[in-house]
Parts: sequence; C-alpha cells; structure tokens
Amino acid sequence: MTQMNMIQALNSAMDVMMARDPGVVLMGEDVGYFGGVFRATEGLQRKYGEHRVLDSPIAEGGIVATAIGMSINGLRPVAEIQFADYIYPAYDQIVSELARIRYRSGGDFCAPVTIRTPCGGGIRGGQTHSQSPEALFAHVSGLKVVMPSNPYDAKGLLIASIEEDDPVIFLEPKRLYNGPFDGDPNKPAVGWNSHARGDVPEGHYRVELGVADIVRPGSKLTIITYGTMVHVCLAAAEKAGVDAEVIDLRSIVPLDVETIVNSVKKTGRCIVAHEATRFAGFGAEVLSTIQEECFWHLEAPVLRVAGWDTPYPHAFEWEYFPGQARVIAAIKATMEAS
Amino acid sequence: MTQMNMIQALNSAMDVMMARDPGVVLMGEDVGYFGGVFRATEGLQRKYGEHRVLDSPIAEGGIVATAIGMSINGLRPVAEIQFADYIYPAYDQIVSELARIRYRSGGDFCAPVTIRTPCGGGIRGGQTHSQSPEALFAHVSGLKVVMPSNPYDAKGLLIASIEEDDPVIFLEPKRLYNGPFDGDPNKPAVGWNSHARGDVPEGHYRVELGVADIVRPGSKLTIITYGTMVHVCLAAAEKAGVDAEVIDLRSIVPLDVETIVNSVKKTGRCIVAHEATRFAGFGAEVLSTIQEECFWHLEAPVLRVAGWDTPYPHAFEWEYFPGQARVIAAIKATMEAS
Amino acid sequence: MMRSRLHVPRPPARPGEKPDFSYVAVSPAGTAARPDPNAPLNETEFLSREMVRVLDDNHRAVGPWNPHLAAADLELGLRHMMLTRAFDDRMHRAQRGGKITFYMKSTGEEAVSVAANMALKPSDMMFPAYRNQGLHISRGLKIVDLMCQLLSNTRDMCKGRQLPVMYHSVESNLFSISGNLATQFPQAVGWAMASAIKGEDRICATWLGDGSTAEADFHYALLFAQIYKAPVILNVVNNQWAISTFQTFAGGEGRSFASRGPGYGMPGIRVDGNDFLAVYAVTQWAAERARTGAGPTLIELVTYRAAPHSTSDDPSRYRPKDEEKSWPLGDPVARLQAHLRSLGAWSDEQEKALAQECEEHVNQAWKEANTYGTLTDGPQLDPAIMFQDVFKEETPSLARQRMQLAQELKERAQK
Amino acid sequence: MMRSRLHVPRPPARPGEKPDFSYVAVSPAGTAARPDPNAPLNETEFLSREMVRVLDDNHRAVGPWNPHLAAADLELGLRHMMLTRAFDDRMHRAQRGGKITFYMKSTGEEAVSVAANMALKPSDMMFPAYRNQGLHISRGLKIVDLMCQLLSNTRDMCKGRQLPVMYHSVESNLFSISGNLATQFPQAVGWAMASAIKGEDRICATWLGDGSTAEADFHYALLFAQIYKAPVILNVVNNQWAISTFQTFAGGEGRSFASRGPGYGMPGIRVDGNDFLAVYAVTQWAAERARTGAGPTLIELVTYRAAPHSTSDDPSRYRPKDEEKSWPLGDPVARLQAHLRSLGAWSDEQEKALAQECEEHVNQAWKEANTYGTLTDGPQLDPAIMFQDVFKEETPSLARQRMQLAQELKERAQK
Ligand SMILES: Cc1ncc(C[n+]2csc(CCOP(=O)(O)OP(=O)(O)O)c2C)c(N)n1
Ligand SMILES: Cc1ncc(C[n+]2csc(CCOP(=O)(O)OP(=O)(O)O)c2C)c(N)n1
Ligand SMILES: [Mg+2]
Ligand SMILES: [Mg+2]
Repeated sequence: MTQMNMIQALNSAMDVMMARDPGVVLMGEDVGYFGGVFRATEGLQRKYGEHRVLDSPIAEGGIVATAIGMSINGLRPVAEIQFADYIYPAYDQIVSELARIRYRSGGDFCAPVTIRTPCGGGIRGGQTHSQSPEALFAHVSGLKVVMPSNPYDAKGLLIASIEEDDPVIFLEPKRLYNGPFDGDPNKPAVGWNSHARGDVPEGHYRVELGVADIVRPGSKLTIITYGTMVHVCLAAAEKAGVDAEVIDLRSIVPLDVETIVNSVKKTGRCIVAHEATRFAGFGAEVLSTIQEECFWHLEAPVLRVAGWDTPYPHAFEWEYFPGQARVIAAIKATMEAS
Repeated sequence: MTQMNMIQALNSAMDVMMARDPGVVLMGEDVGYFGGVFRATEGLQRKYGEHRVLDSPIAEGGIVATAIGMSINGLRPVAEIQFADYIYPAYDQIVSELARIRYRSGGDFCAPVTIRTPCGGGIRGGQTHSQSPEALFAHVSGLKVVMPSNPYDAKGLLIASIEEDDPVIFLEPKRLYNGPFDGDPNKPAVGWNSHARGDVPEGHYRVELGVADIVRPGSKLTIITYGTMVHVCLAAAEKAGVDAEVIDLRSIVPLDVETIVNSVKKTGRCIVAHEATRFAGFGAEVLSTIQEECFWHLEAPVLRVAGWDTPYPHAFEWEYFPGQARVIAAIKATMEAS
Repeated sequence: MMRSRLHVPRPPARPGEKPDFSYVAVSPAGTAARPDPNAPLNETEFLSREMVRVLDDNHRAVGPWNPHLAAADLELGLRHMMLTRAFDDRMHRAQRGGKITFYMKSTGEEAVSVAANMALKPSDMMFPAYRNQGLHISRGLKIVDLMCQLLSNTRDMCKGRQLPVMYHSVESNLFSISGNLATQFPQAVGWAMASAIKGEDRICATWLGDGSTAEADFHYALLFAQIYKAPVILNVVNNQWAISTFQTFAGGEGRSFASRGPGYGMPGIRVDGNDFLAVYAVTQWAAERARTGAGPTLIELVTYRAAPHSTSDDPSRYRPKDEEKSWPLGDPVARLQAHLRSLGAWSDEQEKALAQECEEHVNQAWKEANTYGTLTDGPQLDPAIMFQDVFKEETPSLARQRMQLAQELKERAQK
Repeated sequence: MMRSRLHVPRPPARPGEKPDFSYVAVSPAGTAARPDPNAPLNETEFLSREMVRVLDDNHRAVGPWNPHLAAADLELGLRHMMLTRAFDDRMHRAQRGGKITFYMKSTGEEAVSVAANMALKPSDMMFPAYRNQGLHISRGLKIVDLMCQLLSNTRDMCKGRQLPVMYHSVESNLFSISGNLATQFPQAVGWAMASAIKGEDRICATWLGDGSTAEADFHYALLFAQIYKAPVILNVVNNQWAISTFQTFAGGEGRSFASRGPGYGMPGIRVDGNDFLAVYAVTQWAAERARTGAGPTLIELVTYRAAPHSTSDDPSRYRPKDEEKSWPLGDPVARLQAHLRSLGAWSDEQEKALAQECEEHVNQAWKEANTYGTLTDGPQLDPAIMFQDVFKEETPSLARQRMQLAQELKERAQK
C-alpha cells in the first residue's frame, strides 16, 4: 500500500496495465510529453515511448474514431478527453459507433476503448470546465459509465475498465484529484493522505464495474450518490445527525440495483444526489427505479439533490454546486415527511 | 380548415412563416430542389427561391453551426436533420453553443434556430433510422424540445417554435407522417383524413410550447406520453376498458408539470410511456416529478413503458416497439397494484 | 430576397434538361505520368488535377499506369464485377417484390470495389461504405451469406439488427458497415495506426461517397492519417450524386476532391473510376506508399451512380432521365469486356456464358437463402437475440427485459 | 513496442535543447507578388507557400503588399498594440495576485488582431477566439468593461457566467467567445451567408489557433464558406503551440495551414503575423474578395506565442526557455516602432510617453473596475441572476429553483 492521490492512482492504473498488456496505448491532447494538463499520464511517455503514449491533435472526434479503429486491430486504447465539457465533438463516434459495434456486427467485432475525462465543478472552471454529462451517456445502450470518488476505487475501476471488452466512459471528478472535498470551499483543503481510500496497492487489482459501495451504513435514510457528492453527502449526513446509509454507486452503467433496493427497503426513505443538472439527470433514473421497486416500502417521497437547470456559472460556482446545505435541507424534508 | 397529413401540415407551417417573415430560411440535406426525403419542404424552394431554401452539404455539424451564425445575423433558420439518428455530428454545436449563447452572453445574443428532425421507429429503419433521442436534449439547459403527435399540433407547434427566440429541437415521429398509428403493424394503415386533428387551418396559428394536451379525459389512471405512443396508449386504454386520462405532453421542455400533477392527484395511478430506450430516458424525469409532487396521492407505483435498453433492431421492430400489449400489461399492473 | 448575393451551386442539368457532363475534366488515357510512390508531394501534386486513365478509346491499355495484368486476372475481375451486377439486379427486384425491406445498387461503380480489392492482399483490412458490395463479393463472401443479411433471417451475420446491405466479415477482413455516413474513414486510420504501432505489414483501405466528404470524419481521417503517416488508402467514390444533391454541394465545384489530399500534405489522385486497370494501378501505387511507410494516399474515383440512390429513391425527380447514357467514362463492365476482347482473350460466347453463370449463381443462392427464412416467413430468429451483444455479458436488467418480452410474446401468441 | 513504424511528429526543441526555428520558411520582405483579389485560384496558390511580408530588415515597408498607411494610422495601430500588451501584463499579474481566477495573454501576437481590425470596417462582424483581445481594444471597448468581465463583477457583461476573457459586445460587432475551441469558425460562415442572403455589404472575420484547426468546425467552415462563397475571412493564428503540443500535431508538418485553402478551392495566404503592415495588407485583400462576392479567404498568420498558454500553464515544462528570443519574425510591437522610427515619425520620448499612458490607462481602469466588485469583495451580483437567460423567459421550474436557492442563501447567511 502507498499513499496516492487520485491522479497518482489513475497514473498507476495505466502504468500497471501498460506493463501487463502491450496492447494498451494512451492518446489524447497534451497527454504525451507533457503528461496531461492534470498530469494523469505524467512519466508514462518517458517509460513506454512515444508510440504507446500519443499526443493527439485537438480533435476529440478524431481521437475517439481512431481509438475505435485501433481497438478493432487488437489494441486497447485509453483515450483522454481533456475536459468532459469537450467530449461532444466525439459524441457521434461514441453514440453511433463505439456503443453499437458489438451489437450491429452480431458480436463479431468489439471495441474495447476506455475514455477517461475529468468532470464536475469546484475549480472555478465556469460553464465550460465544470460539466457532469453522465446522463448523456447512460441513456445510450452499449456504453458502460463509471465515476470513482476516491483513489482506491479510481485505480481499481480504471484497471477493470481497461480490461473490459466493452467500451467505458470513465468520468473523473476533478475536484477530487488532490483530496476529498466535502462541499465547503472555505475550509482548508485536505489531501488524500489522511483518507482511508488514499491507501492504494501498487500493483494490479480490480474494482468491479456494476458494484456499488456502501460507504456509510445506516438504517433511517438512504443517500444514493457518486463522485464528489459522496463526500458532500457523508459530511451532510454527519451534520444532520441522521442514521443515514450512504451509497457510492461508482458505476452508473451497469447500475447496482440490488444494493440500492435493499437499502431503501430497509430505510424507507431516500435521497438521490448528483452534481449534474437536475432535469432529466441520472438521478431521475435512480429515483424511478426506487419508486418502481420499493414503492410499498417508501415512507416519504424520494428527493433529488442536484445542480440547477442552468449552465454552471463562473461567479456562482458555490451557489450552483449542491453543497451540504442543499443536502441537509433534503434530509430534513425527507425525514420530516409523513 | 383543410385535411392535411403531418407532412403537409409541417410544410404549411414553413410556408406560412416564410411568407410572413423574410428572415425565415430553410436548410438541410436534400431539402431544396428535391423537397426533402420525406417531402416536408416540397415546393418551398420553387416558391421562395434557392436562397431561402438551401440544399446543404452532408454535414450536420456544419448545418447547425451555420444556422447559428445566420441567426446571430438576424435570420430565423429552420434546419432539417434528415434523421434524428444523424443529429449527433451536430451535438457539440447544439449543446455547447446553441443552448448557451443567450446565457453566456448575458442575454446580449440569442440564437432563434429551429432544428426539425424525423424520429422514432415503425418504418423498418433498423438501428440507424429509428431513434428517439429526446432525453439527450432534455437534459441540456437552454434547449426547448417538442414532439407533436398529429397534424394540427405539428403545424401550430412548428410555427410557435420558429417564432420562439430560444432554440427548439423539433422531433417529428415519422411513423405518424401519413396517418395515426396505434401500434398494430398488421392493421391496414389509416390516413389523417379520418382523424379530427387532420383538420388544419391554412393560415397562421400557434400551439404554445409547454402546454400539454389531455387527449382523453379519465378518472382512474393517468397515462402520460407523447409522439407515436399517444395513439398506442389511446388504443390500449380503450382495449383495457379503463377510465384512463391520456395526456399528450407535446412539449418535453418546457414540461407542463401542472397538467401532469393535477391529473395524477386526481387519478392516483399513472403510467409514463415513450418509444425511446427506457434506461435514463425522459420517462424517468416525468416519473420523478410525479413521485416528488404527488407522492401522497399515489395508490400504486408509477410504471414506465418504453423501448428496451438495446438499439432498435431491424428484424425485431415490433418486438422492440412498446406496442399496445406492453401498455396494457402496465395498465393492468397499475390498476391491480395495492 | 432578390438581393441575395449568396452563391448557390447547381447541377449541370435537372429533369427535362439535357445532360451535360462538360464539367468533368477527362485526361486522355496514358497521358498522366506515374511518379515514384515515394516521391515528394510537389512531384505528385499534378495527380490531383489530371485523371489517371489506362484504357484508351480503342480499349487498349496504355501509358505508365498500365498494371500489365494477366488475362486470367482480368477475367477474374470481370467475373466479380458481373456477379456483383447480377446480384444487385436480383436484390433490387427482390426489394421491389417486397421480399426485402431495402436495397442499394452499385451499378456502374463495380470497378471501384473489385479492382481495388484485387490490388490489395487478402490480409489487408477494409472499412467499406454501403455501396462497396464488390469488395465483399470479390473477397469471396458467399452470395447466400450476403442474402441472409438482406433477409435478416436465421443465418444473418448481423442477427437481424442491421438494415440490409450493412454486411461485415471478420474472416475476410471487412469491417461492419455503418448507417452513419463517413464514420468508417477515421476508424480505418486508427486501424492502420495500430498496424504501424504493432510493426505489422497489413495496411488498410476505406471508402466513402462524394457527399460524405462533407462530414467531420472525412477531415479527421485525412488529418490523423497524415500526422502519423498511417498506412491507409482513403478512397472517395465520386459518383456525382448524394441522393438528390450534386457533388458541388460537397465542395466539388472549384477543385477536385483529390485536391484535398495535398492540402493536408498527402498525395491526392484523381482516377477514372470506371477503368478497371486504372483503379487497380492507383490502388497498387497507394498500397506501395502505405507498405513502405510513406503514409496515406487520397484517391478520388470518378464514376457515376447509374442506379437510384436506394430502393427508397426515384432519381427522375432530380436529374435528367438517362443521364448515365451521356456519362463520358462509360460503363466499367462493358469497358473491361471490350479490353479483353481487344486482347483476343474474350468472346461473345464466353460473355454470354459468364452472364448466365452469374445469374444462375445468384438465383441459386437466393433460393437457398430463402430456406433460412425471411422477415415474414419460414424459420425465424428468436427475438431474445435482441438482448445479446448490447454488452459482452447480459446485464441483470437486460435479462429482466428479455423475460418481459418473452411474456409479452407468449400472450401475443395465445391470442 | 520497438518495432513501431508509426510516424510521431516532434517539435524542433524541448526543454534543455537549443531553440530551432529553421523549419519556418521565411520569404524576404517584398518578394511575394500581389495578385488581383479576384484572380483565379491557380494564380493565387503560391501565396499558401510563400510568406507575405512588408517590413524589411531595415524596418522599411517594401513590395506590392505595402498598404501605404499614413503615419497617424500606424501610430494608432501601435497605440492599440501597446495598450493590449499593457493590459495583458497587468491582468496576468492580477491573476498571479489572486484577484482574478484565470487569464490568457496575447503577447507577441498583438498585430494579428489590431492590424486586421484596422483593415476592416467597424460594421463588419467578428467571431474571435480567446487570444484576440487586440480586437476588443482596437474596436474601442472600454478597458474597464473588459476588466469587469475578468472580475465577474456587478458590471460584467456576461453576468458572472463566463470564465475570464470570454468577452463580447453587440455594439462593437464582436461575438461572444466560446470556451469550446473552433466553434466560432463555421458560425462566422453562417453569419456571412446571412449577410449575402440579405444582400448586405457587411462581411465577417473569424480567428482560431493552429491547434484548433484539427477540430471538425474548421473543416465545416472552409467547406460551407467555399460552397456558398460566403463573404468571410478565415484566420488561422499559427503561434506554433497549442498548450504543450507543437503545430505539427495539427498537421503543420508537411504543408502550411494556408494550403488547406486551395484544397477546398479558396485562396490560402501565409503571412508574417508579426508584421503589422503585412497583416493589414492581406486582410484588406481578403476583405476586397469578400465584398466583391469572390468568396472566402483563408489566412495563416505565422506568429509565436511568447507567453504561457494561460495562467494555468508553465511552458518551461515543454519548450526551451527563452525560445521566443530566437523567433525569426521578431516582436510586432518593436517592429512597428522601428518602422515608425525609420519614417522619422517616432521618437524615444513619444514611445516612453505612450508606454506610460497605456500603463496609467490600465491602472486607472483597474482601480475603477474593482469598485464594481470582485469575486470575493465589494458589491456582488445577485445570485438570482443565475436563472436568467437560460431561456428568454424564466420557466416555472427555474423560478422554483431560484426561490429554493434564495432560501438556501438565507439560511447560509443566518449561520
Ligand atoms: C450522418 C448521416 N447523415 C445523413 C445520412 C442520410 N444519407 C444516407 S446516404 C446519403 C447520401 C450519401 O451520398 P454519397 O456520400 O455521395 O454516397 P453515394 O450514395 O453517392 O454512394 C445521405 C444523405 C446518413 N446516412 N448519415
Ligand atoms: C473542444 C475543446 N477541446 C479542448 C480544449 C482545451 N484547450 C483549450 S486551449 C487549447 C489549445 C489551443 O491551441 P491553439 O488552437 O493553437 O490556440 P492558442 O492557445 O495557441 O492560441 C486546448 C487544447 C477546448 N477548450 N475545447
Ligand atoms: Mg455520391
Ligand atoms: Mg496555437
């Protein structure tokens, strides 16, 4: 075990996989010599050469398209999109091609491509460096979608994603790169070194896709969330003094329905929280599943806590961000409802 | 009033608007001389000239981008994307630009672009001519999203959309172009001439965005749907012999929450139906809203009826399509639940 | 809007007007020089303006691009082209008769596919567009297998999921065809990059239409191919039309599509796409470039879409009837036949026999294919197959939907 | 992977290595001919390889592209460039001091914007990239207004929504800058098409970086502009770097970016981007083409990004320190100063006075801007403004969210 922040853990995952499998290649804008604008690929070009860690043109669609072609030719590309906000030029290749190559070819071809991309707000990135687009991929059959909330999961999930024969959209909450963040921008930043999930094995291990993690057991209320909001919800549950069970989904697709349903059947109350825009966000799917599966167990309406239905504004980052106050208000409303 | 099928109604809407406003221009693949592969723009180039009805290169991203630029220069472009399945190359310009130009410029610029595109299955189009991507636009703040289910609404909504100063994604269920379709592919096709909503005024009128239509009043169950599924649900309600209220949303964004909530509070039971893939589809948003707003009135879980979480396969079109049987099964389950 | 100063390109003729192909710059056969495949760009640039042609007006092979193919090879090429045409005709009729839902002919463009395939190795990879059935046929896919795809029947390689004509074959190195135009172009580049990264000798070829060059993927393909000098051949099939829009709406008005190549730093060659020998020769030239590490080549194959766009199309609405009769580059099948004749290697009897053989082959295959079912009759795929291959392994939620459908179908059957 | 045959382009020098700009093909000033703006493409094609330069080594204006500007105009241009530079320096420091969250300098590239603006009419429309602040300054936007945007304060034209530097101005015909690279390029083409459709005389200009040419939007822009002969000027600012990647990763290795123009059928001109007079002259040439209906022009402005990419960047990690000192085309401000001096129209005193004036102007504006608030201090925008302008009219659900936030903030304040 070593102390790693999330960037180091991601770097280690790629390092481990490149060492094990000569078919693993990295590509993306500034990922090569420079090591990526968030330094996730630092040192890897030096170690594995310019032919396995490729600097790419600024053409997200071209990056994904060529990654698909490489995967058809037996490689296992890991493509970085510099910010999730810039993934849309690649949307057609992802939605129309990557997601459906296995299906349309009757299983004869498959495209094991992993697309890594930093998402979420909290770094004053304004409306074009803060988005959480998971819902826009979750609705597309054939894509797996992952979002880790800590270094340990990040490494294990990334290794599992690279090893998957299905395409994976791997969303990295950039506000968590250097440390857990509980939603309070005025508190001094803390690093991962004091966090249990900052202990990361150096070698190969997997965190399986499709398995949620109960990060705080509880009996009175279930809080379902992922990414940065895991830490916000944990802090909010603590402050609210509620015996809440907090579930970190980790995988958005496949969704661990069983863990969700078991918890809600037990607690009878539930909140779903994410940073993305609320309207038609992924929270709606989680809420719908719960309503369908646990209706008779619900003692109060399931509530959503999310970003507003606006772009993510530069000046009002902390008014947009669904921080502890918004979560606590929902906890209270849920607990008091009857 | 004239008898019109949906294509004629859409054509009439564009004709009316082009006559009223010299800033209205049409563009798209094959829309000019040929009049569009579904003939929606037939005759308009002859009438308004090659400079207002533009044949475009096969570049959906370029079509939307130049339409945006035109709108900034005072025109009111109506762009056709030949099939909704081919809208993704334009996704970046729609999501990152069109949706947010008003917002990011503090209201100083706006982009009144209408994007028309045929959607949905039922014409043996296979996985690339059958998609219903409304959820992928509904989640994006700043876009209005519309889907008519009949000629009268189609014309009124399209006129309102063109007159909107906000961008509108205008989805046209292609299976309804020539007649209402109740989900049974083995029944002889019927035209719009025998349908009340096939009576369409020749001149200018608006159907406002954001206003749902109660197409069948009822007291025991609410069925919320839009597009082709309106007709399927009406037929299913009839067959099931339930006193169901059927609501045609017409607008997906803005969503007419009031009409939905009033109905469900009255009936206590609800089904949400759409043709798109179920997982993280727009049904989840509707269901979530109902659960949040009507929880204490619900006598049974709200159920979703939708396409499966797979691409739309050529051979299994009628196994994929959420036809009457799937709706009736849901009606039964909802009515029997207690 | 009389004041508009916008330039709106037009086709040379619309229905009721006289066909006019004077805009097609046709070089005489044999006149274009053949530079070394590794020559610097400046020395190959003329190829994007002239037109490589080998067969002259007397059907003889002339000039530096003559690939000097043996008569047996020419015969094989002709056989594949004639089989492709017979297949197209039969399947078009099958659609008209309601047996299949959709079809797209390649009539008049057979050389584009068949000659290119012959100039490449079977181990080379191909990312075709939807009008390249000549590739599948000349690579030896069984006609009956293609038909099963068209029928979405129990032997459909796509398991009933794809629209007709969207074939693929892992064994024959033919990638799955997409309904989304142009997406295969940069994918082919990625495939070729991987080949280079792995240090393998296999190269890759891909095709798209003139209209499809407008898509972003065309740009990505040229860009990435040239930056990384990928061993790939990028083919633009300029058949003058994209459904109803003329090639000028894809930017073909001022410059050839081939000239995009030099703009991105790679050679672009304009070739008579109806001249079997010329297509063979330029493909061979481009393949040599790819195999020697010189990088990609853009080839513009000048041809004419003699058939409707698809069975859903009626070209008489937007172009003069019989326009193809005025097409200056003739018909690829007839021209190769005439060439073989001029070599003394072909007779009317042989031609008749081959035509009949192709027709019988196709008819035989059609009969067999039908025994494996059609969309409406005979053996049927199990609808449960719909839930396979979304992911490598079925997820619990897909399994649930599969069971829900089974229930639905059971009830449907009981009625 | 030692066997890889992939070609991987490299920059000429990395940190620790000697800067090497030998790859930059520099034509002597005055040598490139100036064809008629309406000349056929073949006669303008050489412009995509040579480099249009007006200022010679002795700082005199020479050759056919000399725009013969009056000294007063040159002085005005110099003033705008120097003001831009002073503004950049001050704002970079403001970011370093934590006063603003982000900044991007245009140091070394001022002529690209200022000279181009001067060659166009105020009524012409512009779709800038994020490193074109010289446009805003030379179009007369108030420095204090730009600063208010950088501060996201109560007078921010973007109402606190955009990252710093994403200005706009309806009155000055400057479109809103996007964080998404290249999107403005085809939008500008659409704007110009509309101008032509309406029969108006206004033309449009747009800018993007060398790295951004790789995006699909670059391709769409060239394609649509040429097909419809839109009255638009398409500027590629080739400052050699895109964050850490060298221009070869955008395809600049073999051919110039200007040469993409002829590939699409329009003229491409390579110009010394640090030569104020040359930038002015080629813009004027392109504007004449646009105004006379001849269509679009692609201009490649060869320059050097002397500053870091942004305040988040440290170029010493990827390129030699002081690389800009070896840049063969010098500094645009110093060169215009030297030219004015060579005309006898400029003195050291004037230069000092102007420099001081610019600095004072900027400092004064900064003081004023701060009185309208910063992100953390002073007057603040009402957060409710966040819900405006999503749509023209607030929807009921946005109104509800606005009230929910108000409640949240009320409770926050009570703590
Ligand atoms: C992305 C996308 N946009 C639009 C279409 C609809 N469409 C199918 S074929 C076609 C014309 C293509 O013309 P071209 O590329 O010249 O090929 P050809 O049919 O002439 O062989 C169009 C517009 C599509 N399939 N995909
Ligand atoms: C679509 C998109 N992809 C990636 C980025 C991240 N990014 C911002 S600036 C930049 C480099 C742009 O380089 P260039 O176009 O040469 O402009 P320069 O900064 O040199 O002026 C990148 C990759 C972005 N803003 N948008
Ligand atoms: Mg074509
Ligand atoms: Mg640059």
